[in-house]
Amino acid sequence: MAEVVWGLATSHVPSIGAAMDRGKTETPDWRGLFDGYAPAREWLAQHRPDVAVVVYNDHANGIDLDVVPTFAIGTAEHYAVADEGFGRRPVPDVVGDADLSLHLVESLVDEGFDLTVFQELEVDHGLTVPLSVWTPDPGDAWPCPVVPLLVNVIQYPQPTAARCYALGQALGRAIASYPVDAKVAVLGTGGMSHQLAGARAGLINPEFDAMFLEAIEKDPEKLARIPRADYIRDAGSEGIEMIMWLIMRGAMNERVEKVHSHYFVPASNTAAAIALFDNRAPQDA
Amino acid sequence: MAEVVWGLATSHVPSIGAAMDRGKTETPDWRGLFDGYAPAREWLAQHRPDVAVVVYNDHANGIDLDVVPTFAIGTAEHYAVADEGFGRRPVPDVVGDADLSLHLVESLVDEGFDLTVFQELEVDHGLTVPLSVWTPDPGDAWPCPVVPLLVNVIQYPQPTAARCYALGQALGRAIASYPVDAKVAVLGTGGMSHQLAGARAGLINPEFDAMFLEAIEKDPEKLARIPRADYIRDAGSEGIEMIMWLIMRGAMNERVEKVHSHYFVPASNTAAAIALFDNRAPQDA
Amino acid sequence: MSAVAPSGPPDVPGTPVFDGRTSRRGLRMNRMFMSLRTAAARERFSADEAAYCAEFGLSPAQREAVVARDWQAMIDEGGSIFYVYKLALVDGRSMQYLGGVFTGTSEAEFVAAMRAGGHRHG
Amino acid sequence: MSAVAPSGPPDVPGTPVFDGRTSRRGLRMNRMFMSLRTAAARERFSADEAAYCAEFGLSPAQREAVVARDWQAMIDEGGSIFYVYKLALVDGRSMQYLGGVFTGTSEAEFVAAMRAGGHRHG
Ligand SMILES: [Fe+3]
Ligand SMILES: [Fe+3]
Repeated sequence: MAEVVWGLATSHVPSIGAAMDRGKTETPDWRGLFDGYAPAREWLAQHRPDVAVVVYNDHANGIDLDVVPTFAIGTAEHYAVADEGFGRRPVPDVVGDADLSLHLVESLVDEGFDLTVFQELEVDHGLTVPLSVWTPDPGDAWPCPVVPLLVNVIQYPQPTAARCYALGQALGRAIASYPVDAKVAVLGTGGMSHQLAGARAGLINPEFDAMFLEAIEKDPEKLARIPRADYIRDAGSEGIEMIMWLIMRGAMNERVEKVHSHYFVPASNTAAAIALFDNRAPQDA
Repeated sequence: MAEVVWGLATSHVPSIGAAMDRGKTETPDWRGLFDGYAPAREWLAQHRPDVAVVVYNDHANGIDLDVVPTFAIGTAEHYAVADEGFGRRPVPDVVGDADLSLHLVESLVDEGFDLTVFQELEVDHGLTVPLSVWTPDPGDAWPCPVVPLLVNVIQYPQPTAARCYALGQALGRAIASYPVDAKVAVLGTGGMSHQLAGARAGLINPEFDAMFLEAIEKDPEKLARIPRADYIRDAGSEGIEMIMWLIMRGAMNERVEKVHSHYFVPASNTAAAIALFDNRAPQDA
Repeated sequence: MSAVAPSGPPDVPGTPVFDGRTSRRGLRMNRMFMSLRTAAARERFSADEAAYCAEFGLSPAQREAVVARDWQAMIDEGGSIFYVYKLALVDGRSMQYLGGVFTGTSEAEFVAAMRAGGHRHG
Repeated sequence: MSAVAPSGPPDVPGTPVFDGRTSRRGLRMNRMFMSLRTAAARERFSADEAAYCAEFGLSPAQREAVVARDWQAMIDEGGSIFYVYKLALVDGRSMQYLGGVFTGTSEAEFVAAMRAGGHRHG
């Protein structure tokens, strides 16, 4: 049976990918962010999973606003990296795992999650930047196949934090029932606090972010109880995307062990963070 | 506040629409079906709602298999009638009710239903045939605006019957909270037993259909407990679309009053039925 | 984390279940079928069926099934009946004709069987 | 049937919330923005911006906002920031530039404010 081995929460700001693609990770603007990634990357290089589920959202690249699914999952064998406007990122295309995808669809629909199935999908920075944060030099291929799990965080009403956490818990049960002896990683992406438009553009809320970083490890239920309006008020209209971390966290055990976390301001207009959790911590009896 | 005034369950077989469009409703093949519609149509003509929610599925016309949502809702002001291949049906386009649609999206996502929003949609016989069953001579316009609610009944895993019934109940609560003094009709479409492909093509199961017709009125919870596999086995691989009736029924009161029902075999390859329920029956204290 | 196994697609003899795996197999073919809703597409298809199939990326087995009008093979190769039906319409065939094909009878026999109450379940 | 009212889009001063109604208003404009991902589309857009906008069915107010690069008006007219940003990219503008526009400062000032910890909440 499959097992969730680790969970990684990480921002997916496009400029993080651009800084890597353009060799700017050592500049004064960026060094503080990438230095903070180093311990996580070292640990991750020693803990390569067989497959990863990446929870993310698209940004006007792979899907448009004609069709807005609350939760969607890719079931393809291959996901091309989208050209977001001026050439695609110089990173490998993403290999899918259709078998796991189809298992997850069946499990999650059985459990009453109303997924939308994407049989084809181009993936944007929301998915590729987290892969780059994890694996800065993938060479010809990312470390493992990927199942994309998309969340509507752009158009109100987004799913509630509670619904995201519940989906994560069901995802954990679904992975646990996958009849393949596979080590599974789960990535929750986006955040931290930021707002791109309006008079509050440039908003950063380090207190909220610190609370969230602490609670995502130790008390995710608390975060699941926060109403959407409070996310938007406290973390900014785009900071609400942190609800995607709750899907990752829900798929993990009650007790996880923090391997490393790091918080950095700014990644362009955003507070950025990484938080890596080992799912093999001893559990309470 | 809005109120569900009636619910109509009806097959949406394309040949029913074709028989009407081609003036064949009095032929020996069809008279038995259309005669059975008459009492319902008379009552419906006296009970015109302000808006109708039509629960249906598309059949390779408005949406394709690239994107398969479990539950989707249209939020448009206008839905063109699809050309399914050889000219569109000679019936009016469908006027939407974006305000009600957006209210339903917010209410249902708040309640943990993971809807997909269709901002544009062409509607096929799955939606227009039920409107024709209700209103044979619409003239220039259908009796009222329509909100389309789409269900994946084509690609396994379909939502469970229990999930459909729960969605219907949430739909009822959402309609009840709509702050407009509107009379709302709900149509559940599809069925009854039929199977189009495989060695069991032509399957009809009148016993199952009779049980379903009785229970949809008096004991929908019983139908909600039936596993998908049993629907497919007993009602045929396409008969499972009867789960859409449960969404209609869930939106109604515990006690409804049957105005009329009629069962007919065959509408081309299908057992067809109509069942009309008044939602203003006295309730238990 | 407790494991909850999905119930899985039902296995009912004589009943093709169009599940996620089938849909993946048939994706391109079903897309081709759906394209046949326009007259322009039907003309191009009829002018050179194999080329039209190739354009949509059908597998050789799918292309052969389409060109040979092997309706059962189209279903086996991942066709959804609602999509396959679009091809039947191009040929002027009805769903009753397809019902006859799937059950090994003529269209007239299939229609007669439906009028007699259909193929009884069980 | 008991009534359960939706919680409704939050009302936070200085914070545009892209809700369903906004998305309906902006649908065509956002579609136009998304189209600008290809070089061919950008060329056609640049050759005659108003005509390109008309092709996508933008309202007069939307078209004027686009042509005048009135970024705030684009948001007000239903633009999603992620879609509006595609137009900024056409102009070689950054998200920091837009941040300056929305907060009434220059790009340099906005970048400096971000480096200093961003605009603090509260
Ligand atoms: Fe994002
Ligand atoms: Fe149907």
